[in-house]
Amino acid sequence: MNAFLAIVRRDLLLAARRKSEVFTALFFFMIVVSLFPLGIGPESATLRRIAPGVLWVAALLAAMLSLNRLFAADHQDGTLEQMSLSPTPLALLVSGKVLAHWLTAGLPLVLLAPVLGLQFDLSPRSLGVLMISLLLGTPVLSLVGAIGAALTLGVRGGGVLLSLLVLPLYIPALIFGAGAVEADLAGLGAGGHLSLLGALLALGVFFAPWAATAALRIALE
Amino acid sequence: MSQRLINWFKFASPASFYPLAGTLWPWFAGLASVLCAVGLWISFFVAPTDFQQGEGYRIIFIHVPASWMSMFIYCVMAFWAAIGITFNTRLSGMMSSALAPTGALFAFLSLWTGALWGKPMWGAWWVWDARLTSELILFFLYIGYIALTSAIDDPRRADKAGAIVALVGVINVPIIYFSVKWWNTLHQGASVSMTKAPTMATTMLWGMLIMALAFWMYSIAIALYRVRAIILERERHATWVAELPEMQR
Amino acid sequence: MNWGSTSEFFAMGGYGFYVWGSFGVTAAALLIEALLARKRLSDTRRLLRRELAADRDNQD
Amino acid sequence: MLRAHGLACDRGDRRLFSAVDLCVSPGEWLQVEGANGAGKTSLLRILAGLAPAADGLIEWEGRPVAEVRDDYHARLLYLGHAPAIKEDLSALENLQTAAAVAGRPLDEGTAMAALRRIGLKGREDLPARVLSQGQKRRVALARLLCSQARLWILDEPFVALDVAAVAQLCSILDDHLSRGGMLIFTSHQAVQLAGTGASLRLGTPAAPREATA
Repeated sequence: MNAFLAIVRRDLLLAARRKSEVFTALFFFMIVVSLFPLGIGPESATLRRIAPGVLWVAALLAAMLSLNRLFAADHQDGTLEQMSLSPTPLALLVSGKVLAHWLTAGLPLVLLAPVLGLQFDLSPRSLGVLMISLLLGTPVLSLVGAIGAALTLGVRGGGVLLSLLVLPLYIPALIFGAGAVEADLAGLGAGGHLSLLGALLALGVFFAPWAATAALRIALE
Repeated sequence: MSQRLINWFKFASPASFYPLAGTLWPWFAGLASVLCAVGLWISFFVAPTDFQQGEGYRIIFIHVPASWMSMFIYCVMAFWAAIGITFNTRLSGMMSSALAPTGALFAFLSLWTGALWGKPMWGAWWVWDARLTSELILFFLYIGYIALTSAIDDPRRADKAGAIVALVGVINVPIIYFSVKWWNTLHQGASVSMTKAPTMATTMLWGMLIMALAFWMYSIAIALYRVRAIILERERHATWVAELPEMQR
Repeated sequence: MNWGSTSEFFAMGGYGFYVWGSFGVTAAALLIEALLARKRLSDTRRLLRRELAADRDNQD
Repeated sequence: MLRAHGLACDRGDRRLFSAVDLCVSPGEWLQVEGANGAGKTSLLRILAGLAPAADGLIEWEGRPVAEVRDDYHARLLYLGHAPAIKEDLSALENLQTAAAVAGRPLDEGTAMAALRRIGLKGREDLPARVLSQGQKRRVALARLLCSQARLWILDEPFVALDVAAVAQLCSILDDHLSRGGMLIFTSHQAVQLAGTGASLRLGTPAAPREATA
């Protein structure tokens, strides 16, 4: 557990020393979301209709921006070797890295989303549902993304390949996440979607670190 | 029992599987041709005209079997991946990579024929029907597998990475299907859905089954054929390759 | 028998383009795949034969 | 005791080395030598359990490493080619994180003392980015001072060190050996260490020779 916390702490420290990387992803999120009204037109009825999808797709892309750096630096400077030799199971350390990734790349999106949602004329209650859906969904993005990042470690054209591998796997999270907000807008209640997102998250927490670890061991050989 | 185990592992070595695949594939290819001929005969001459969809419905005789095969082949790839990870056998990775292009091809054909069926029936080349959408995502999964394994130079590493992709994918296929279906029912009002296909006549079912069987035999034949090429590429420095009769001139 | 004449068969009750588009592309795709697989195996064999021949020459 | 028998290693479809036997008992050291590309790093990675051997068996305390992996890794310290130093962390943070990951967290006092002994006094809080190549190596070597591992596997520990640092590293290694520790390392230079030592020469890849311990 000590090692787990040390990894989380270290990655957070590193992110704090390299603030620009966190902010780049956030600005990307903001800009992409703000582009849609400019492209589609300012009628608030239309904007409300597209808001869930736009915000979720933009969050998904922003979370993916930082994925290919998730393990690359550790792989290059030998930290990954040390991690795999640790008496703590590698899967636990990988979970630590995923947690740190979510705290630096996922959580800021959750916090920023309601502000951007205002641009789309969403009601306070829908903004709340949006935040909850992102709160449950962005960890899934980090978890599944970790598998892709580990698989494309040290592979030619890793960045594009990563999106090719990971984006299809993001579809359920996108559907349930955007669906929750949509259902709320339609007055249907978002509970079903949110519990499915929670189920996805539970599944991801169980399986993703294991799969990412298996992929990392291949890269280490 | 132990005798049988040893025999199985004997065929798991590329050196003995290469000639075995060589003798087996023509049989499967022959079976595929016969079944294909029977299937085509049923689909064009035995199956009657559909009173709702006219002759256009005959596309399902390849559309449905192609969809079945694309899903089935992905499962078989995941099966070989699991075997490869558990027993660390070289051949299973080769089987997976021999199957992937055929699976991707069937996924593509399923989409293609789906579009050609949808246009006259629904008036659109593409509808966001749950099955078509999940078939599209399955196609993406195949492309991801092929792209990843061909980007890694060391074949053994490529096999292992591919195995993980196949297993993660196979866990995700039902989730994706379920989520897309959910999404589809939420969005689709009164428009047509493929689930409302006409009640299947027995002849149609037979035609589809026989075509599916033909595609299945074709897949086995082509996978065996392709795995021979892969074995040779990977084992080029092994002595048994140098001793093969086709290598003497 | 469903068809009165060959032209009727090819017309497919007005759906000819869609039906033959499906069956034709499927047949072509499977054929091309088979040919590509054949080319891959024969290319590999030729390459290996050349390599082996060169090795034998070097040994002599 | 670490014993390996008949180790072989493949890179691609080329065999780097084969039939390597070695044995290191408490208080003994083993220097792995060989030309560039002979597979020194690969051998160390195989011994550390980072990479699988193409052939052969490694035993720790008389049992195959595969069976006692956790125990083996708890007693092993491996310093690879890449020193596992984060440029954006200070020397102190680097050392403390590395120790925590290795399962033996260090309090700040011990870590500071180790950094001072290795010659980084006054630089403990500087980010590794501003340190010189040799100073970065020292941060990595500070892990040795805090380590209680029985077996050290070091890949090129003397690289980028000045004369004083080489002497200091030798004395650290001597201490380790005199406490009954075991040491396997690669180096291009001849090194004088206490205790009984041997050298293992890996053949050139073009003409693999039988390696002897």
